[in-house]
Parts: sequence; C-alpha cells; structure tokens
Amino acid sequence: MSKIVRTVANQLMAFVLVFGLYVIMHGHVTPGGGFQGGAIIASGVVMLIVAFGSGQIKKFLRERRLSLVESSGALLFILVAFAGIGTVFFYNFLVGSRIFGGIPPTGSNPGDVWTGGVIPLMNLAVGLKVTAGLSAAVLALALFSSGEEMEE
Amino acid sequence: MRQFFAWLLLIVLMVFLVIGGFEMVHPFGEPPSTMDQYIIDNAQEEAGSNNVVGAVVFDYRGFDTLGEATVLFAAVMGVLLVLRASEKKEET
Amino acid sequence: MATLIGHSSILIIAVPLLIAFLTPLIGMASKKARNAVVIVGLAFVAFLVFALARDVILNGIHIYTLGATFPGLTIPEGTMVPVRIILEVDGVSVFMGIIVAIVSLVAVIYSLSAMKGETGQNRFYTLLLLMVGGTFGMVFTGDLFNLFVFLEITSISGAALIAFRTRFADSQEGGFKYIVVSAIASLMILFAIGLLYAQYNLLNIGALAAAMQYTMLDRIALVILISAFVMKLGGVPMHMWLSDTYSVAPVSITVLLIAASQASMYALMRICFTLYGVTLDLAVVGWIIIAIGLLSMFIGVTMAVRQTDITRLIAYNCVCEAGFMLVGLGVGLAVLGDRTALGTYGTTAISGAIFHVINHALFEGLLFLVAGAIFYRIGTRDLNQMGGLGHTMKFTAMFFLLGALASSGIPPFNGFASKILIYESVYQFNPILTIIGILVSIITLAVFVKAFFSAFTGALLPKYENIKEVPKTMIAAMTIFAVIIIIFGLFPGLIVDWMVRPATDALVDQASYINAIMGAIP
Amino acid sequence: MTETLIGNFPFVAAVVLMGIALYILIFRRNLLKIVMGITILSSSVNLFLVTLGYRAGGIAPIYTDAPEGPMVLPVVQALTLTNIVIAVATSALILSLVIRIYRHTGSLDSKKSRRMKG
Repeated sequence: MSKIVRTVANQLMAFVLVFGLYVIMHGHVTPGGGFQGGAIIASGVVMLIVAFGSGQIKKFLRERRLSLVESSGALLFILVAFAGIGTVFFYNFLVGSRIFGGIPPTGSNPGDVWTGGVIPLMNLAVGLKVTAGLSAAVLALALFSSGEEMEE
Repeated sequence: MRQFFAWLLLIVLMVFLVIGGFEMVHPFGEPPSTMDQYIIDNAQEEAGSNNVVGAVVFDYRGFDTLGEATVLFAAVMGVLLVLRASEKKEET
Repeated sequence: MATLIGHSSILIIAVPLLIAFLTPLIGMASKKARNAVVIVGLAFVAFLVFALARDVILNGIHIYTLGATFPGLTIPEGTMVPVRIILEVDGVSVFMGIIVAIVSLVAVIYSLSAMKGETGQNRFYTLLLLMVGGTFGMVFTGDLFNLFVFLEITSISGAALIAFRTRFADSQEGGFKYIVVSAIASLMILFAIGLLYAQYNLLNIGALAAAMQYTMLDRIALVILISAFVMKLGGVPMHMWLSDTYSVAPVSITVLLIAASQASMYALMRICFTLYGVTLDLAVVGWIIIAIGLLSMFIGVTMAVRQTDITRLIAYNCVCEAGFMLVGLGVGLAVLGDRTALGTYGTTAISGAIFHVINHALFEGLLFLVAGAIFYRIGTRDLNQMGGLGHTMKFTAMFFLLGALASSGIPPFNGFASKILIYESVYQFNPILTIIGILVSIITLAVFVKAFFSAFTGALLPKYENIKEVPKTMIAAMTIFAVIIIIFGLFPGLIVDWMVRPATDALVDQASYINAIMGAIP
Repeated sequence: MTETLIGNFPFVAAVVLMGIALYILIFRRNLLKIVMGITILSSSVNLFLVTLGYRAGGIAPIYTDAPEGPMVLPVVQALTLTNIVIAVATSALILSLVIRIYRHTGSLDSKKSRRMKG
C-alpha cells in the first residue's frame, strides 16, 4: 500500500487500541465486553496487515507468540472461574469485596466502573484471548495465502 | 433425480418452517419472560453489573462463555495446525 | 473426598479444558512433561468419573448449579424456574462418561508412539483434550444451549484433528466434510432450541420437560432435533460423511470421534426420552427411529461388503452397528407409554441398546486401532496390497480377530451380550426385525473374515519381510480394549446389573429427572 | 389473522433467510459458496434468536442511564453473542481447510476433488 495509507493506519492504530480497551474495560457498565473489544483490536491488527503486508507484520507479531498470549487469556479466564470453587464453580465471589465489589443502586443509574465482581476480570481475560486469537488466525491465513513459510 | 428430491425436501421444509413462523404461540413483541424477567430484576444486585447482557454472559451463563472461548481457542489452534509449514516425517 | 465428589461433575469437564490451555505453554518447555501432564490429567479425570459413577448409582441424580451460592440451589428465590446452567448427572450420563474416560485414555496412550516424529504435536494434544472436555460436557450438561456449545467444541476440534495429516488431500477433504456437516447440524439444533425457548422461555432440559405441551412448534423442533442428531451420529440418510472422515483421521482421533458420535446418540436419547417423554406420539416416533436404524444396518453392511480400504470397511460397519442401537431405542420408545409391554420387553430393548453403545465404542475402537497399526507399519490401507501380515504382527492379528468376532456377535465376546438382549426383546415386538438383525450380523462376520484372510493369512509378501510388530505403547492401548471386551463378554450379567440397568432406569424415569431440577412436584 | 401474519413477519424473514442458505448448501458445488451458505445459515439463526427476545417498545437491557420502558430479554442476546463467536471460529477453520484443499487439488469445485459430495 502507499505511504499515505501506511501512515494513516499507523496513527489510527493508537485510537483503535484505546477504543478497544475502553470497550473491554467498561463491558459491565455500557454495551460491549471482552468479545466486542477484542474484535475491535483484532480488526485494527487486520488493518495493519492490509496496509503493511503480512511479511512486514510478521517481523514483530509472530502467530506463535500470539497463540501463547491466547492460551494465557484462556487460562486466566478458567482460573477466575476456578477461584469461585470454594462455593461453586463460576461463583461471582468478588461481589461485595474490595476489588470491583461495588453494587450499583437498583434501577437506572449513572454507572460505576468499580462494580461487577469477576465480570471485569473475565472481560479482560476474554479480551486478551480474542485479540490474540483472531489476530493469529488472520495472520496465519494471510501468511499462508501469500506463500510465506510459517514456523512450526 | 437427485435434484428433484433435493428440491422436494427444501420446499417441504420451508413450507413447514414458514407455517411454524406464522403460528408462533407468542406473537412478535410479546415473548414469555419468566426466566428473563428474574434476570432483569436481579442482575444488579446479584452480579453487580449494570449491563444485564454482560451479567448473563459472564455470571448466569458463564459456563457457556467458557465453552465459547474454548471454541474460539480450538478454532485458532486448528487454523495454526492445518496451515503449519510442513511435516518432517518422511513417507514410509 | 466428599467435597471432591460434590464438585466432580464440573471438574471432569473443566480439568481437560484447563490442561488443554496449559499444554501449549508446557509443550514449549519440554515434550516429556507435556505428555506426562496429559496422561496424568486424563487418568485423574477417569478416576473422578468412576468415583462419580459409584456415587450416582448409590445415591441417585447428581446436581450442580454453576455460579449459585451452593450446588443444589437449582431454582433461586423469587421465581419458579431454573435460571443458571445446571449440570445434571444421572445413570445414563455417567455411563457415557465412563465410555469417554476409557476411550480418551486409550487414545492418548496410542498417540504417544503413533504420533512420534510428526510436527504440531503440541496443538494435537491441545485439541485432543478439548475434544475430550467437549464430549464430557455434552453428556453431563442439563441445559440445551450448553449442549449445543459443547457439540460445537467437539466438532471444531474434531475437524481440525481429522485434517491433521496435511500431506494428504484426503484428510483435508474429510475435515472439511465433517465441519460442514456438523455446522449445519448444530445450527439446526440451535434453531430448534430457539423454537422451544420462544414458547416456554426456558433452556433447562428438566424444566422444559415439565412444561412441555407438545404443540405444533414442539413437533417442528422435534423433527429438526432428531434429524440433526441422526446426521451427527451417522444414521443412514446422512451417513455419507462418516466413512470419508473416519478413514482419513489419525486412528486415535477416529476412536474419539466414535465416542463423540455416541455422545450424539446420548443426546438423541435425552431428547426423545427425557425432553419429550410420554407426550410424544410414541408409536410414530418409535417406528421412525426403527426405520432409520434398519436402513442404517442394511446400507452399512452392504456398503461394507464392497470396500477394499480397511478403514472404510470398519467405518461402514460403524454405520451398521449404530443401526442396532437405533432399533433397540426405537422399540423401547414405541412402548414407553405401555407399562406392561415396557416391563416385559421394552426396558430390555433399551438396555440392549445402551449396552451396545459401550460395546460398540470398544470393539470398533479396537478395530480402528488395529487398522492404524497396520498403516503405521506398511503405510497403506488397501486390503489388496496386504498379505501374510499375521506372520510378523501376531498381536495385531489377534486383536483384529477379537474385534471382528465381537462386532459380529459371536458368543464369548461382548457384542453377543448386547445383541442377544436386542434380539430377544425386539422379537417380542416384531419378529421380522430380529431376523433382519441376525442376517446383518452374519454378513458382517463374512465381511470381516474376508478382510482377515486377505490381510493377515497367506504367504508373507516379500516387500513386508522387514515389518516388525508395532511399538509397545500401541500394543498396550489395544490390550486395554481387548481385556475389557473379554471381561464384558465373560460376565455380561454383572455389567448389566451394575452399569446398564441403572442407566436404563434413569433413562425411562423422566419424573425423577424433572424432580431433581424442579423439586418434588405433587 | 392478517394481524398475526404481519406481526409475525420477522420470524418468517429469518426462516426465508434460512431457506436461501439451505438452497446454497444443497445446490452449489463451489467450496467458498458452501462456506457462505453456512455463514448465512448462522446469520438467519441469529436473526431468529434476537427477534425472539423483542418486547414492543423495549429498551436495551443496560441500566446505565436507562430511559423508561420494558427491557428486551437479555438471555437470547447472550445466546446470539455466543453463536456469533462460534460462527467466526467455524468460518476461520473452514477457510483454512479450503485453502489447503485448493493447494492440493488446484480447484474449488467439490466435484473435482475425489470423494466430495454434499
């Protein structure tokens, strides 16, 4: 792609990242959540792949490392679920505690990020996972169809 | 012959389903809501989340979400497995 | 220990998933550690399954409400219906769980040497564990949508594993077929779930069964569900994918695919017996399932006669054996409303079908492992190119004979034990069905005898003179199956009393399944 | 009668979309078109699920600065979200398989590959 496209993509990526993180971290207050925010960031990565070509992106984003990040995200998610097993698997044990423990007033309210118990943590884990996973899949498809050799 | 049967199957199925669509017991806009109304009323208190869909996804039906994350994980692993470079094992 | 059993139903599903997420990280560091973790994890899961089975058979249905304040809180205060996802483990579920536990252990042990030297092993084991976890989830869940999610996990990881050998075009096509078929089937299942949700605003199987009215929409949902699950288990109108996928996958995966198909069979049982139960037009639905079963038996065996590829032959035999189970189930379903008929032969037919599920998984698994062992050594699956292998691969030949005899229902083996139950009960329902079944069994025997003679007997072909017996771990994997087959064949009465009878009672007893969720309804 | 006909039109629209998808899946031989068929099928199911949860005059089920009015049903929205992610995963895997098949056979026609039917 031309230099203009590359520069614009480069600058836009910062905004895409910020917006994606916002959607992930406010998933329990406003519309959005881990999947949606992860998809936003992954689409930013796709934009970079389109602008720079998969060969360039490969130099600093390896699909192998991405898949490790994805494993860690999935691991974090299932560990948060396991943490509730003192009562029941998936028990929302953080509601009412110090971390994200606020309980919003019933009915319509302005919203507070410091609520939701484990939901923000799970949003974060899923966001990490979806970002890395979708980027890795798209990168692998792009690399393979452009004929680049992939690592194991 | 095969084409004919396929068409027949398709048409029968569609007529069946369209009738079903018109015959919905609860018309559009007035769904039954015993389970959902409980979630709408209690999500803020039980899950502490203003976003009720978020509460359903990560609290009430969190296990589905674990499954869904696993599906995505499996698919990414599958893509990387299918598109891996080459096999070192020689043909026997 | 009591806490462990209390949480065991979720641990059985979550531990394989947890290890699957860990496997890529451990595999980076050391291959041996990864293999050890996988085997130890699955052995732990198998231990939990057996402990849970004992508990369920002694103390009745096991309930686990995810995310509630305690596991038994199925219905929260202030409402009359279950809100959260509930795992409900009864006799049938735990019976299927035992099958999956045995099969997954054997598959991993077999893979250890069969996969040596291949690339991408980390991802192979990850996907294998995901598949095991998905199958456990399918059989243990008490929630329809959860069933759909686990079905998807199983089919996506299964499709990726079928395509594992990327150097063959066949495997890619097999994987493609499998995923297309499962995507269509599971989306239709989701549509049917939507139809049920639209009327009752429920997703829990027990609660839906309690509310079931059997309206027009319910009938549409039933038709869609039955056809989709028959598609997934390889019943006849949609059996085309089965031989193409089973024959090209690595055999340890094929063994797991059989277990996944049996999980679809389980889902079919759940839908018919528990979700709809006595509200069905029992005779009509029963006869439809019998018809599908008869067609599967007939077409499976006639297609098997024509095959020269050993794995395709066994795959068509799978279609045929699935037919036996469907016939048994159909007979049981047709008389479900009739107390006396159910007592005299209905439960026996269902027991036969359920017993045949585990026997099927065992002997077809053994046959596929043998076929894989042959492929591992000589690199071909074509029966015409084999010959005299029995001279050098003595154990393999013996295991093949054992599996073949069990599959054709010859007395001292387990296939006979379950087929006799089906024959004698179905005879009282309709004698023609039994005659067809016996005929099909005889043809199956002929097919396998032909295959055995062309592969293992005769003069040793010169090009195979250097062929050795397969590695010890592969023999060990096959031995596990063989020993269980012989035990089941020698003591069928014990197995039926301990495992099959509780499963049958649990399947027929719709009321207690509902009561476990909804509380005792007067 | 006509009122229910018009009122239930969203369900029928989902069913018609499903019919289009099934038509593609049965009659088209190109592998990419089969992938598209599956995607359309899953979209139709998603549409069906979302319409199930609609309440007349309903608002999104989010309490942050919520206006007055009944909330639409949240569970079906969660189910739809799940199904969307599953559809993405399925199509990613299926496309990689299609690429591999194309590398092996040089064709996207399912008749040309050896054992492809249906």
